[in-house]
Amino acid sequence: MFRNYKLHELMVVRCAKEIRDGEVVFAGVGLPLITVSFAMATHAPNMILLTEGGSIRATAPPGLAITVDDPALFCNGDAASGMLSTMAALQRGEVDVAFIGGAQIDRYGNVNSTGVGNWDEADTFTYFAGSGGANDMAASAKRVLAMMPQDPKKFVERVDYVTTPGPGKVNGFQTGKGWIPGGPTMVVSTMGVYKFDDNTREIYLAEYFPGLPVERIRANCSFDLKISPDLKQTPIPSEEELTTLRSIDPTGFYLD
Amino acid sequence: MFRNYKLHELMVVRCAKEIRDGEVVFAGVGLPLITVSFAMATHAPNMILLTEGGSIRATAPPGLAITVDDPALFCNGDAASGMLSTMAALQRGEVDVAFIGGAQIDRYGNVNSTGVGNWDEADTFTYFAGSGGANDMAASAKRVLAMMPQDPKKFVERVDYVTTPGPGKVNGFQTGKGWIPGGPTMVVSTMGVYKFDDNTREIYLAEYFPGLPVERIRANCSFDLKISPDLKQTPIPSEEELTTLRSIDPTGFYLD
Amino acid sequence: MAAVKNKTMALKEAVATFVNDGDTVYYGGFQIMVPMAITHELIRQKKRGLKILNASTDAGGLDLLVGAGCVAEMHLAWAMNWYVKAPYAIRRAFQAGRVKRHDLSNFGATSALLAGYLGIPFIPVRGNIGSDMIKHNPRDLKVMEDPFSGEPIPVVRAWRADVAVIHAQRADWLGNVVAWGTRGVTDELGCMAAKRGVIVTAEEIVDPEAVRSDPDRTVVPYFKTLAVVHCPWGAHPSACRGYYGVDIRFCQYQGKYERSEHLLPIFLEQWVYGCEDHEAYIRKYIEKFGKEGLERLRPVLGFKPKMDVDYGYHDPAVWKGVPQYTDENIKA
Amino acid sequence: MAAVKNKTMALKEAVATFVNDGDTVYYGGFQIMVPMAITHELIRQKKRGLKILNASTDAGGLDLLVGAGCVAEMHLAWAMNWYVKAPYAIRRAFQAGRVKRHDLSNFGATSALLAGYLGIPFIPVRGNIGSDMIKHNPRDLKVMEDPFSGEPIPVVRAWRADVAVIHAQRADWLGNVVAWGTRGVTDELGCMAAKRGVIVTAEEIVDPEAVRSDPDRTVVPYFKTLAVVHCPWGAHPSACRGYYGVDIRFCQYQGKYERSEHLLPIFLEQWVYGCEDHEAYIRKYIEKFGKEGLERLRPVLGFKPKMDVDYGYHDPAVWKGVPQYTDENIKA
Repeated sequence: MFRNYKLHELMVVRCAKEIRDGEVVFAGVGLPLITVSFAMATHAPNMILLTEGGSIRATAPPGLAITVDDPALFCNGDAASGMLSTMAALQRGEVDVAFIGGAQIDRYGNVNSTGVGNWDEADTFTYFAGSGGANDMAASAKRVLAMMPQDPKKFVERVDYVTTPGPGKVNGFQTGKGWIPGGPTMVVSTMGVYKFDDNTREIYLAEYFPGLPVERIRANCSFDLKISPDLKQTPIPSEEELTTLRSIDPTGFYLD
Repeated sequence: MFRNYKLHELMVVRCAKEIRDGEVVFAGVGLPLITVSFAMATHAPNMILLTEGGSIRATAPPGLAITVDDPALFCNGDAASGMLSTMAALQRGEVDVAFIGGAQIDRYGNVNSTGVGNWDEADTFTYFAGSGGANDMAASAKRVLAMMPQDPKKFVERVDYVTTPGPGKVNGFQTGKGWIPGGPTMVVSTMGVYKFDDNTREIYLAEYFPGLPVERIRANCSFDLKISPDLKQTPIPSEEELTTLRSIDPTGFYLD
Repeated sequence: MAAVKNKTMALKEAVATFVNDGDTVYYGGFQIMVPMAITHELIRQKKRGLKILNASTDAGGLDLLVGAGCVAEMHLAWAMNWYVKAPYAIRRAFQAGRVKRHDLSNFGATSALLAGYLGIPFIPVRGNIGSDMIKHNPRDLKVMEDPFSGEPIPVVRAWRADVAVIHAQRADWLGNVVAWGTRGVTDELGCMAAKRGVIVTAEEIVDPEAVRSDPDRTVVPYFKTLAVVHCPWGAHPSACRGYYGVDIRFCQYQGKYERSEHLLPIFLEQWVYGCEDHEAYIRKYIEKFGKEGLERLRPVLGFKPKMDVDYGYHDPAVWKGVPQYTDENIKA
Repeated sequence: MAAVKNKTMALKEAVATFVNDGDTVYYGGFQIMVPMAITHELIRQKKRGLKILNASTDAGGLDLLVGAGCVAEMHLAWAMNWYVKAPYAIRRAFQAGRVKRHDLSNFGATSALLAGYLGIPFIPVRGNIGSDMIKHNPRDLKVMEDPFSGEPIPVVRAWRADVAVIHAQRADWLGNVVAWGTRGVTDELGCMAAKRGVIVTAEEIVDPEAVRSDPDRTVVPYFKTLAVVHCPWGAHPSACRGYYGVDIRFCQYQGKYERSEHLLPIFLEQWVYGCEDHEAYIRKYIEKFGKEGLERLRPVLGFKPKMDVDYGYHDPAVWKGVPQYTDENIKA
C-alpha cells in the first residue's frame, strides 16, 4: 500500500478534496495547478480557475503550464487581462481557495518565503525569491492551503522573516479584526495535514500520511507539536484517482 | 471680410494655433475634435490625440466623431484601452493641451459646468450635466483652453458652483503650490480671446474678434473686464484654412 | 459531473430576479453603449430607490430612469441627453428633492470604480481639489495628507454596486462578455466591482469556444455574470460599436418628452409601459418612423483586425529525456 | 509636414542613448517575456547603479544583471531562476551589501506600478499588513488610517521608472507595442508609468497599419516609446508567447553559473561580453547546443482568434437633411 503512489500524488489528491465544486480557486504553478486540474477532472467540474498571470478559466488548460503566465493558461481561456484582474478578484474577497508555498512555517502559522537568517545583518541572510503572491493570497482568500516540505529547519518556533502572517497577532496587527486577514487555514506538508486551533490559533497535526509514525512527524518539527484528538490517516489515493491524476502529467513533469 | 467665415470657424482656427507640433492633446467632442483634426491637417501633423473614451491616435479619425467614445475614434486608432489609459496620461502630467467647455466663468477663471442657482437650496438650482472630465483636464494638463459662449450671465463675478477651479485661491487651496493645478490658461469665447495675469491671476481680454467693438465685449461681461495693453484683433482665417477646415466637416455638422 | 450553467434568460426574468428595490446599481456605457433595454425594463418593473453609480452617461437613459421615479441617489460625473443639451428629468427631480446627487469629476468617478474593482477602500486622484464637489460630496471625496510626501491629495471612496447592468457587443451563454474598440471604457471596472454580479444584454450570443479563441477580449469573465440576455438594438437610441450609430433624431424626439413633466409620462406610456419588451419597442419604432430609421444607423464596416495572432502553447513533455546542458566549467 | 518618426534602432544604440547610470528602470516580463537581450546589452555597456522596479521576475535575467554589478537597488516581490530554485547572484550581492532590496508582495508591487501608471502618489492594498515587509521596506510601504472608515490599511508608494525595458511579441516602427495572451501582465503599467519612456525589443516589427487594424491589442502607445528594436529570441531563455517556450535546459545551465561567484564571470564572458549582440548570442547557442535546441522551443500553434470583429464607423453625414422626428404631443 505504500508503493503504488508517490508522495506528490498523495499531497495533490488530498489538497484537491478541499476544493468544492463551483468555487473560485487561485492556483500557482507546480503542484497547485495539477491539483486544480485534477479537481476539475473529478468532483469539481464547475470550479473557476484564476492564476497570477491573469488567466480566468472554466476549463483545465490544454496541457501543463510551467509558469504562472504560461501560454497554456491562456489558450482557450475565458479571460486574460493580466495580474490586475485576478489579483483584484482576490482583493475583493471573491477567491474561495488559494495555494501558497513557503520555506519555513512556525507554530502560529506565519510563513516565510523571503529568506533565512537575520535580515538586519545582511551577511547572515540567505534570500529566497521573496513574497511573490503568497502574502496577497493569504491576505485575501477565504481558505488558504499551504503546501510545504517538512523538516525541523522548516517547521520552526518562529520564522526568521514573516512574509505571510499567520492567523494570530503579528507585528502588532491582530488578524480577524475588521478586514485584517487570517493567513493559512490548512497546511499539507510532505508528512501530514495541519489545521489551526480557533482559540489558540496554533497549528496542530490533523492527519498523518500513511506509514508515517506520529513520532517521526514530531521529530521533523522543532516546536512542541500539538496533535488532534481526532487524528486520522490521510486516505490513500484510489486507483481511479491515480489514473486521472497521471493523465494530467503524463511525463511526470511535476509528479515524479 | 466678416461674411466669408462662420464664428465657429474663427474659434476653431484660433484655438488650433495653440497646439504645437508633436504635442499631446486631449480633446473632447464637438469643436475641440474639429480643432485637433484641423491642427493635424495643417501645422501639427505629429500631434498626439487622446480622448476621454480611451482613444490614442497618431492620425485624425476616418471621419467625424459625435461622442467621446465614438467608434470613429477607434477605427485605425493607435491604442484603445478605455478611459483609464488616457485619463491616466493626463494625471501623469503628459498632456500638453486640453480643452474644456463650461456654462459660466468668473473673473478668477473658475468654471462652472455643474449648474446655476444655490446648490444648498435645491429648488433654486438648475443642473447641467456635471463636471464630466473638465475638472480633470484643468487639474492636470499643462495648458487648458476653455471654449465658451459669452454673455453677461456666463461671464460673471463669481460662478454659482466651482466645477473647475481657476488659477487663483479657491476653497482654501492655492493653485500652483506643490502639485496643485492651475485651471484654464486661455479662454476662447464667442467674442474674443482671454488670458490670465500671472500676478493677479485675473482674466483679461487679449484679443477681440474681427468687427466686435471692445465696448460690446465689455457689455457681455458682468464684471469689470481688464483689457490687455497689447490688445489685438484675432486673425481672420485664410481661404486655405477655411477650405481645409470645411473638408473635415463637409456637412457642417459642427461648424454650421 | 454537474452540467455547466447556461445563463441566458429573458430580460424580464433577469431584472425581476437580480435587481431589488434599493439596490446600488452600476449603470453601464458612456456616451454610447447605454443599457437602454435594461433601463426600460427597470421602469416597467417599477423598481424603486435605486442608487446609481457611473462615470458619465448620455442619450437620456438615466434621465428616463430618474423621470420614471426609479432612482433615489446618483453618484456620477456627468448625465445628459446631449442631443437636447440637458438632463431635464434629473434637473426636475433634484429641484423637487426626489433625487440626491453626489458629484465627482469623470476620472474621480472612474477612480472610485477602479478602487471598487481592486477591492481597496479608497484611491487618490489628481482632480477635484479646490472644487465645490469636495464641499457638496463629502460621502465620496476627502482631501488627506499623502503619507509619503505630506502634500494634500484628494481621495475618493471605492464604489461597489450590488449589481451592474450593461449592454455589450457579444456574450457567450456561460456569461463571458466581449468588448472591442476601447474595452468598455469603464464597464470592466463597474462590473467587476459589483458584489452580486452583472446583467448583460448583448447584440449577439456566441458559444464559449468563440470567446475562448481570443480571451484578451473578455471584459467581464463568466463568474461575475448573473444573466445574459440576447437583445439586438439593446442600446438604442445610443450606439453599439460595430452594430449601429447613435439615433440622433430619436434622442431629440425622446428629449422633447424629457423636457416636460407633463409629456414624459406619455413617452413612458407609449414607449416603455406600452411595449411588452425591447422587441416590441423596436417594432413600434419601425411602425412609427419606418425601417429606414434603423437602416440609417448601420455603420460603415471593414475596420477589421488584420494581425495574425496565435496564442501558442508549449508542451513541457518535450523535455522528457533531454539531458542537462553542460560544459567543462560546470561538470562538477 | 514633418516626417513621422521611425523609432527602430539597434539595441546597442537604444541602450546607449536612453539608459543612464543610476536610472530607475522598470524591468519587464514575469515568469516569461523577460527582456533578456536588453539585460545582456545593459551588462555589455557596463551600466551601473540601476534601481530596478518590477513585480516578479524569473529565468535569472535579473540575477545576471545583479551579478554583473549593474544594480544598486531592487524594489520587487519575487526574483528567481526557478529552474535552479534560487536567485544566487542576488543572494550574494545582498549578503555583501552590494544591493539593497525593498520587498513587497506581488500585488503590492503591481499596485505600486498601477499608482505610477495612474499618476497618483500612493495606493492602498490589502496585502502586506502584519508582515515583516512593512518593517523592512518603509520606503514603499506604510500603514495608514482609511479616512472613510477609520480602519488601518497598508498603502504603497507609486513607482515610476525613468525608463522601462520590455520584450514584446510585436511593435510597429512608430512605437506602438502589441501584446496578446494576458496583455503583458504588468508591462502596460510599468511602461506607462516610466517618465522618459520605453525601450522595447520585439520578435517582429510591423507597419502601424497592422496595429491600427486592432488598437485594443496595443499595450504601450507610440508616444511612450523611445526605441523599437527588432530582436527575435529576445526573451531567450525565457519564453515569448506564441513564438517559443521556456528553454529549461539553458536556464539550468545558466543557473549553474549563477550559483557560483567564480563561475558567473565565465558565463558573462562567454555569453554576454563575448557576443557582440543578441544575434551572436543565438549563433553561439546553435553552435554549442545545436539547432534542435531552438527547435524544441517551438510552440504548438493553432490557438487563433475565431471571432468576427469589426470596429465599425458611423458617418454623421447621414443626418444631413433628415427632418426632426415628431408627433402630435410634441408639435409645439
